[in-house]
Amino acid sequence: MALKTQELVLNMGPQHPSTHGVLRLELELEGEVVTKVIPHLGYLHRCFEKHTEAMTYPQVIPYTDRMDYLASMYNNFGYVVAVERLLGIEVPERVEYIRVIMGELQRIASHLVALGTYGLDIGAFTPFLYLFRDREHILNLFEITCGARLLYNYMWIGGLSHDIPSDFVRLTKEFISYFKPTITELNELLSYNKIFIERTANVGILPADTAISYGITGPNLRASGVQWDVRKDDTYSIYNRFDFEIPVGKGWFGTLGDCWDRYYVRVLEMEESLKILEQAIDQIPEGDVQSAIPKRIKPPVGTIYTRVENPRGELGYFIISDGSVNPFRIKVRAPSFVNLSVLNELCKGHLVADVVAILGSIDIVLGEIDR
Amino acid sequence: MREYLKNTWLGIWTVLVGMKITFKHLFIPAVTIQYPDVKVPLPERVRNRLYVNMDDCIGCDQCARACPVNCITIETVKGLPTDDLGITSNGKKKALWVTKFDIDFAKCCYCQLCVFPCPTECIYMTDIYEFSEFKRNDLHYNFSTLSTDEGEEKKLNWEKFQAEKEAQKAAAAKQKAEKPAPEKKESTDKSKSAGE
Amino acid sequence: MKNPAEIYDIIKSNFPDGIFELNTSLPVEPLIQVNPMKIHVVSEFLRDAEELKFDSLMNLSGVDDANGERISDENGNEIIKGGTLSVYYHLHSFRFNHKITLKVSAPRENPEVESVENIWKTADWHEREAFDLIGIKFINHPDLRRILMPYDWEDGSHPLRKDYQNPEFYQGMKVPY
Amino acid sequence: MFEFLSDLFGSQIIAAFISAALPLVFIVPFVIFAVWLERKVSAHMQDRLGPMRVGWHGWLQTIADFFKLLQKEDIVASDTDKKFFNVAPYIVFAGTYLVFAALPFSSAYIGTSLDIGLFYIIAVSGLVVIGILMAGWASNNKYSLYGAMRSAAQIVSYEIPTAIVILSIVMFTGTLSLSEISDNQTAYFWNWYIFGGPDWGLTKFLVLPFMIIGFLILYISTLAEVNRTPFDMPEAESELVAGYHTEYSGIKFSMFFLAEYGNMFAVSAIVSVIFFGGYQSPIGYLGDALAANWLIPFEQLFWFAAKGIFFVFVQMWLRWTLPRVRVDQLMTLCWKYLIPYSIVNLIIIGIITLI
Repeated sequence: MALKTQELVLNMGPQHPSTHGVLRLELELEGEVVTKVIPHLGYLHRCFEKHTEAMTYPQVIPYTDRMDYLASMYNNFGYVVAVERLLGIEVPERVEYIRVIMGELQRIASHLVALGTYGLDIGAFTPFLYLFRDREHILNLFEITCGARLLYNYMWIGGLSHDIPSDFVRLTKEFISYFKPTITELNELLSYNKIFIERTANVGILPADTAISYGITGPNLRASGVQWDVRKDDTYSIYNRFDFEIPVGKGWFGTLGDCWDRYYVRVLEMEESLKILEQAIDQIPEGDVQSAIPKRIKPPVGTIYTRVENPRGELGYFIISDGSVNPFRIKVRAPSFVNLSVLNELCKGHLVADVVAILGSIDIVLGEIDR
Repeated sequence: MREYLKNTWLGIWTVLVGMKITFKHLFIPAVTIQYPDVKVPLPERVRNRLYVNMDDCIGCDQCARACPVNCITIETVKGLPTDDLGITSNGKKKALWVTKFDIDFAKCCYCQLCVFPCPTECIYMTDIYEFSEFKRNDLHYNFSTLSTDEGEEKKLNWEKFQAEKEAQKAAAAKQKAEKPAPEKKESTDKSKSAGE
Repeated sequence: MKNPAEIYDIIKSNFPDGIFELNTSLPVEPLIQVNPMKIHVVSEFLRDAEELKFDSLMNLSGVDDANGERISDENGNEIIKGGTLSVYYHLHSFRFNHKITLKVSAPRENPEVESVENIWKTADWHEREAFDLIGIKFINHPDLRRILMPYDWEDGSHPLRKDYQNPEFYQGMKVPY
Repeated sequence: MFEFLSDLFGSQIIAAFISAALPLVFIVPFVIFAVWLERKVSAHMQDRLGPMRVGWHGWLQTIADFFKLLQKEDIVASDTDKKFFNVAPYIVFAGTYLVFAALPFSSAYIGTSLDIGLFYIIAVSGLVVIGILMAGWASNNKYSLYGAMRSAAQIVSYEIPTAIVILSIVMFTGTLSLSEISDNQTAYFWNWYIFGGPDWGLTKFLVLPFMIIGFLILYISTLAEVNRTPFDMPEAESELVAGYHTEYSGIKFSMFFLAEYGNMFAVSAIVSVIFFGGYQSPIGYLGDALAANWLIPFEQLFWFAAKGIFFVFVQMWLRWTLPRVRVDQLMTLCWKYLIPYSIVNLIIIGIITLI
């Protein structure tokens, strides 16, 4: 009698320690080898796009905070850049500098969570807490500036909600000098650990052409060797004034575009962000941060698609204005939403444990996927 | 074979390096605190529970319109000309009874959008963040200094006043049609007495 | 690097029969209007043409234009009859670093648009989202299911339409509870 | 011990019960201490404070948690295989407990002084697998099943390098009895087998590096046998939720916990007996110096516990430092690295023993 075999379907999530939120992955398995991954989304759908239809333009900003809650500052940034372009207003220099500083601090904070939780997915608990400790310093900086630690509503159309406090510059410099050695420590503790390399190198390889076809952006695309960064190549705000590199994956310990590359590109990106910060913090000009805020925000009829380099990739806002105070339609191109769609491609033929490693290396935030 | 030995060596060496780091951290003072006993001092701009200073509120409804989640409900009744509503701290005379000023903190998203448009700076964020409740309804705060009965009373007063005014107007119009000049003085006297 | 007018000329010379029109009157962004039944051919051309090479689809958004006639149905709810639903495609070329926006419009009553899923894989989930929220049917899409809303959400009910009515019940539960 | 008690009470049954219950007197306080230690070690390594409220620096926290677990609802899902589900935690614990019977806590106390102590321990510690498999299967949960299957593969594989290293020691010492091995390494730390054993001569220096290699292999493979990070495949939190004990709650869950920590001590004790002189003091006995012979067994108990706890601490230290290996790498490590190394080590030690 022949033994009957059957494919095993394993539901990972929505309640699972390492799906980074309420994501359900339906895994089809043969033994422990994955043959297919079907992601099921929508457990965190909060109707962002429907809500915006009833809001005025400034009222949308608190809602953008809640999409990618680990990079709220950058969501604000993208939205205000889009609306300012639609309105055709120039913002003061000081505002631009403060926005860049906040944006880069947010990028570091977001990458710290990404790297920390990635370590956690692989099973290393301690780096996670070290990185969260460092993230607290950034959140403190945000808190003294705008009073909130997670959902800032800081960048306004044409300006900022608050000017930076008097000791912000000093504290940021202190943070930069404090933070540099901790990157080295992270590398020694986690990045170059043999077990960690074994777990992540040669796993979940994403070739560049697949990445482009799937629209992967951000660190994930750069880890595949494509030197593309919206900050440099489709510049916005004042990013063209700063001197920084775009780190790309080189296949250090395995193949180009594997999980280790995706992880390490983020580490390098934090260093580049520090470079931008060091340049920007010395050059903040004086000025009023609210002088350019329009009294009544009523953009002309038109459409605009603007993208910014969110820590997770290319964050695009597509805004259609019908000339009223409420946006007609706002569609968000959330980087995590697009990046997640490649999961099935990456996971085929790997083990269940690798699914966790791959999912962690893509670095998704469910708030943004489901919006 | 070389690869094999290298792997073995790297496996042991990187583990030892990691162990060195964690061991070092055993003797570094902790960064966490014992929360309810020790509290972090909050910065000046901190955004927590809203507070409304009703002495200054003129009931202009701007905060409620700025709110993206509609958590502020304001109802106002016009004060009678004779009522003394007091003046705000920046010297404006108040004209409305704020019969209802409710903030639902279960809805509030602490975005601070309501704070900026306020002309008298009477709504602001405080540093109180420990206000959790067992029931959702308990998060519904009433800021109005008037009780519901008083509010009803003010409303009735206003309606009465309005009705009388209408009546007077009608009467005045009638009288005007009949004999215009001398009655005017009388009617203003009447409205005053009605107000009292 | 080519500007939208040049790109438009190239498309126009290659597809003389489609309904194309370049709209530059809108501020900020010029649009190229394309026939919804031709979009996949045009897209393939845009991706493969040597001088264009639009290898990346940045964004795909479904939009309810709400340009029809607003009437009341038997329950007194306002619904929209006629008009169009649109899909916007934002394309970008990594090689030449130029961008273009395409727009297709389909009639509201039968919103059918050719899928571009086999040209850019990004379109897969974006088209599912447009189907889910706006109700645009993408022909030849391999897996057109709802993506953000529950799979058992009422058929033909697409929340991002401007005349969307909240359901009273979901699975026997009153909404909002 | 059993003989002493049966003489004391005149009844073998009572003596058997008492001597069987004695390890429990050690295990329960040890687990309470070890859980607290684990929390504090992990907390301080991560710049945290850890439990601080119950007692001084939270030392009573484990007891508070134990009472909490006692009060918890004992959830048994409807589709579980009730009998096996209920009995599995106790089998796992029994497997651990049996090991304690052969551990020489001091020269005066050893549960049963077996001549084949090492053999017995290897045999008995395999019993844990049955319990884990039973738990995984009976839970009727895919994650539990995966955890259990991984665990079975892991423990069975890692018994091989363990056995080979122990074999090389047995060859070197010529005995299987744990108490005899301990006795051989009398006082002073240079007599420990990790430093080449008590006999002075060329052999001692020749064998020393291979003893260190043997120790590393034994330590790594026993670490895998007790399912601790980096080898905690069966309960790999980020993949399998909680592995074979996903479905357990309350007191049954605490049974697994008890078994895990008991096991940690057991393997640490074996390592210390084989390589680090077991209950022998590294610096001589106070009892000898004071001419108080009765003091010696207590000192020995202290040293035994101290060495065991030290190795338990190292296990914790590793756990809070390292990421987790993947299930196939776990097997690679065992079959491609540890076993070849241990066999070469065995051959070399064998040759050295001959000359």
